[in-house]
Amino acid sequence: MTSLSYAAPTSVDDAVKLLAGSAGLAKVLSGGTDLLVQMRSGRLKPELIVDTKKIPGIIGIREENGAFIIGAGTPGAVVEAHAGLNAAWPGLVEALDLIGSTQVQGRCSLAGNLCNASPAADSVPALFAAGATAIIVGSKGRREVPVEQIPTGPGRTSLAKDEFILEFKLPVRPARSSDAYLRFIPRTEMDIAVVGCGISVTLDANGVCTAARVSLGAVAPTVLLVQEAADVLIGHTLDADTLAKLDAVAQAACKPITDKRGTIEYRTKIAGVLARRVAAIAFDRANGIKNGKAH
Amino acid sequence: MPTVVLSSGSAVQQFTAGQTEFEVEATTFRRLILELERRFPGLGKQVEESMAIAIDGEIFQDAYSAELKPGSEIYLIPKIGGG
Amino acid sequence: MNYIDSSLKVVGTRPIRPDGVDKVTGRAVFAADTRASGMLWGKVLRSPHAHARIVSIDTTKAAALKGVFAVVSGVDFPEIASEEAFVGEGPMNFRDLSLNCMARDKVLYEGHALAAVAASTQAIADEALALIEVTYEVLPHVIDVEDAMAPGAPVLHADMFTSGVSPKPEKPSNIAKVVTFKKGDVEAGFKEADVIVEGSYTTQPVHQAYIEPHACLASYAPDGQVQIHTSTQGHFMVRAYTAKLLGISMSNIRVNPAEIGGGFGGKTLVYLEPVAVTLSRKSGRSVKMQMTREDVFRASGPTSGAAMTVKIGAKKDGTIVAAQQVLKFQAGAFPGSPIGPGCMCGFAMYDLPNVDVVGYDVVSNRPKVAAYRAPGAPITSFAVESLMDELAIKLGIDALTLREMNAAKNGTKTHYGPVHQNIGFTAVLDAVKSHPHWKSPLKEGHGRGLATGFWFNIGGESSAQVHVNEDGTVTAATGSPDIGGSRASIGMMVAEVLGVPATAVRTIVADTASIGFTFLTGGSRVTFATGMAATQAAEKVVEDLKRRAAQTWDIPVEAVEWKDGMAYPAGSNAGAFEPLDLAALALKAGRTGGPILAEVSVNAQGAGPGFGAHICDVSVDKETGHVKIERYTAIQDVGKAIHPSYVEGQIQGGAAQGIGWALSEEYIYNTKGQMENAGFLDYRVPVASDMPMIEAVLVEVPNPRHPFGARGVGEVPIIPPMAAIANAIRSATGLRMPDLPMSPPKIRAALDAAG
Amino acid sequence: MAKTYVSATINGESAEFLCETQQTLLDVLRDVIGLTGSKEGCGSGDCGACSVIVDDRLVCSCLMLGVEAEGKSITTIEGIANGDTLHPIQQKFLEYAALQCGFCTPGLIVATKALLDENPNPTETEARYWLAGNLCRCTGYDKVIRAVMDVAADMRGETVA
Repeated sequence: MTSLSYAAPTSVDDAVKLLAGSAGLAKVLSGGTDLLVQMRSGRLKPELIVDTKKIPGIIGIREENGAFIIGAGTPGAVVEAHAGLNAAWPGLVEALDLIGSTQVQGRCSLAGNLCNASPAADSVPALFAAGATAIIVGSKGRREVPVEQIPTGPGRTSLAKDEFILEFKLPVRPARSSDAYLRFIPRTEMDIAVVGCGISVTLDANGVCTAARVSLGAVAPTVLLVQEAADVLIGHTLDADTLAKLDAVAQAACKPITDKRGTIEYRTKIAGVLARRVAAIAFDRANGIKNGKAH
Repeated sequence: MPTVVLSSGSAVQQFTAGQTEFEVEATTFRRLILELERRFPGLGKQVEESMAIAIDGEIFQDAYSAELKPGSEIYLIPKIGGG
Repeated sequence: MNYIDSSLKVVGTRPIRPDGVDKVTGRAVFAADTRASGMLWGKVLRSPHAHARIVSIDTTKAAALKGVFAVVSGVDFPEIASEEAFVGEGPMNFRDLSLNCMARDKVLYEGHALAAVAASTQAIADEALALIEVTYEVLPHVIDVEDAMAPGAPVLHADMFTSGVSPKPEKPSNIAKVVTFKKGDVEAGFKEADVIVEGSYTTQPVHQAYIEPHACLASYAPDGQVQIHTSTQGHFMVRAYTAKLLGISMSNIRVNPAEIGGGFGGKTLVYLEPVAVTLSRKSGRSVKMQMTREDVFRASGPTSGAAMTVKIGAKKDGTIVAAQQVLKFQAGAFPGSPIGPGCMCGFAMYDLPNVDVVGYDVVSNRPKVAAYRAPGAPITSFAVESLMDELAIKLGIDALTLREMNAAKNGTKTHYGPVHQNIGFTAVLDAVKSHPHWKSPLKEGHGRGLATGFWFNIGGESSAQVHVNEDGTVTAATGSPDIGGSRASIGMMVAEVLGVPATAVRTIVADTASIGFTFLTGGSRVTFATGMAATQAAEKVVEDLKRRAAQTWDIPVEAVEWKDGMAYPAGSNAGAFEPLDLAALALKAGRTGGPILAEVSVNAQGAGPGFGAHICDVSVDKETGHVKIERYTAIQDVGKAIHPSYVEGQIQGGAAQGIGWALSEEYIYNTKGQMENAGFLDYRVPVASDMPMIEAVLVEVPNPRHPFGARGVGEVPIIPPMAAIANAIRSATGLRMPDLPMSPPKIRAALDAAG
Repeated sequence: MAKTYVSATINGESAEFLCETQQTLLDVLRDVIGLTGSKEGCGSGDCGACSVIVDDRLVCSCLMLGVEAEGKSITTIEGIANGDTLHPIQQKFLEYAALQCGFCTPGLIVATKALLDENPNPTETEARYWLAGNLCRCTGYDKVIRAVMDVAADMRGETVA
């Protein structure tokens, strides 16, 4: 029987060496909320688990030159309790908050959610919309890449075998900017998104959108960044015409499948619905109108 | 004599050649079963093992001693369990 | 004795249940919490195919693995003759049950057990399973009930010929039986009707989804004595089935009921126990087995899904003159869907002159169904109560009024024969009418639905003992596993009879060797039937205590009266004696005849039927199709609530399960006949944030056949929710949703289709 | 198979154990240490019956490896009561009949403890969302939520009608 080893390195170098040196499948463990389920079901049979949580900096949130940096393994519950992030990136925070239960929140991380590479991951559309970058470490050193370059297909990422994400960097927020995330699920909690949508916008003093990023989850093999949808928003307030166009381009961007969680037709329609609703929340927030959580 | 009505057409009508209502000489549930078996071989056993009876409106499961009156109306119905 | 009109001190109050502290502290021992010396772990190899012939099973490699102590497959189980009996919930064919526990020639559904191993660790057991080499010949499969009935469908059982039709069919089919119920002349009835409504409906199989997976610990000793600790609704049922399936005498099997983590009907048959005993016999060690959640979904029984048509004819004034129903129930891989009760319950709420119901019991390549709360009734009632709503709309009569006009009353003869007696349906409908929820105006955008339900409730065989301990405290023992607080209700009835506080009585569940036979916990029978036995046992104890007091005082027993837990001289003529309480009498038990105890076994008849009506308000997100339950009221005739909190709890829990059935629960199969959502992630039971508070309204129309007037309460509340919600959705959107679950994609599609 | 030595604090007492990498914290609690109050309902983090508190965070013990417990402080259902005095949450669950079969109850009580530690004054909606990861099939959640709201008020020193 293959035996499974465990290591909890305390430095990036040690972790990279362990990953590089493993003969069989090596998996990075941060929160483990996906990894342990996949191991139990037999879908994954790693030989080595590298628990990265003891690496300095991988858990925690800091500000650097006005930009937030979130440690890759920071549990959802820690992110949600951070006042600064809640003010600047409410959409990202609520997206992370929607992953699983309170119990899962105690463990799940942005890096795990991104590297599990599910197209339905809740925090990923919000990360894409935010324009976040990931600081990746590996035996070839350190690189910073836009998050949308990381997932390449269901369960697949662009990370090399000996690479892992150390932290995420969020861009500096201009005035009158905000974001929002909504996902549709059949129940009110505990489901995987049928469709998810994250939108980040910056407005001018008249409420006209000057910058936007729109992302859709669970409507294609990977989370999508929908430039056409951003283009519909930029240069406009959120009037009825803009909303209608947003709905249409969001639907047009969908390339979903029919599976146990939703059909092609349904997912496509809901993508349009969510895009409108999320845009409304993001615009309100950017205009300084308070919104509650998107439960 | 008590009258027996086969309300459930399922496994029981095969024993009575399609007859659904007939009179039986019996004064208790137990005697009814014995009489049914005598007249329609197999039916008594079927009733015994998987059916309940309603005597004048009330359901009895398993009670041999349940009394039948001369004008009693007896329905044979599926035995009832629950969840 | 009958206490219905007595003033009661304990019954009707809300004491803390006797097993409560164990359950809030983690002390309670469930089946998976048990261990035994030298224990092995047993695991089951399950079919990945929906339908296949087993060409060969080679267990050589698995058996050779270090740490493996036994490997078994179909050849290790005795061949069982086809024989039907009523041991669990409904007729069961022992051969089918044996084949369900361990496949022989064919596997009939994905998850069907075909081999098992016992090993020193779970990891080794898993590894051994992977080493078992099975060659399958995959056969065409069929999942859907109507597909399974169609000519040319893959036939599961070559020896199954439809019963209930004549002449006997020449070819085998998947239709196990046809059931018919007729009253009056339905054709003539429809001719009289001014208005006729018709509808077709489908429901999906839903799982009981108890949170505790099946688990057991079995030990087969060299002298042939077997001990089983298991999670079950009936330990006597486990003993009977295990004995029958393995050819062991009952006296050699002792089954200890562990605490049971939910059942709802799903733990009324055996899956693991015969396998664990066989592994133990072969290995010579104790064997513990527990299902994974995926196993529970794939291999244990949900209730039936169904396809149904209903037709109702009425006069313009709302009087129903004819009703007709065709029900096709999925039984899973072996016959035994709840088609009988399905046929009987749909129209049982109404007084109808002409009724015609036909039911089909149909096998397909799904797990064998098991009982689930009021088996059959929720399915059939979803169809009938949805169509009743349509009839009300068509007639322009209020939904409650239509039901009141046609409601079954005392003396109403049902279409399946029995006459309703001492029923409380009218009282339930009166309670609807006067309830603030029903009277409140509908909020903007909300819809309101009403639906009703009927369940027989059952009695049956129960045994109970009441012991007065040496210090005067009381132990009550019964053979009924406690699934939701029955130890509390039993203890309260005993305490009431003895005249002591509820806390003075400890109730326990005795094992199969320690108490007389007791039929399983199901059909809402425990508080009724076991309660009756316990009450009678307590009464015997009281008589005995009076005799002992009389002996102590040297007066005739007629001169002793029992009041508030003490013996008093009855009146001044009897003499002036200080009253004797239980402690005083127990202290002298040795001098008055020895230990104080009574055991009573009954076969309780006269379980009063239960009726309920649910009112539900919903809002519908018209863009996503998401339904939110805004307000929910469940009204039910409970006879007499012994412990009202647990009665309310039954009603609230039943309603919540119905809400899941209505909106989100279903089995999703891929084209290979494999279940795609075998876990709590995608088999969507309601979570706390899905639910509103559920107001449970207890209507008490006493059941004269129970000493305290109790009726069963656990089954009825799962019956009305599906139609209540469908009717509320109809009210909110104008859409009739005939197919369960009424999930967001279906509602959005219906909204789009309606424009 | 090589086992890892782990030292942790469980219910306030130091605990040392050996475990295999693939053993979850739940496996360790139940099968190695013998604390069987935490239950396995699904093994995939969907039912919450195995809820424990690890360094002040509520987690599913089935979604954490036993080896990760090194140096952690863990509270299970067995550590909620203070000796023979029930915690107010436990007492309130009993008074409200907020349990039927009792299998999900340990997880619900641990989760409620974590909720009230973090938010002593939750709204009903907050309580329902916090507890959404704790499936209960028996009660329909009604009495559970009522018990939670009432014990929260009690613990804040308020009296509720």
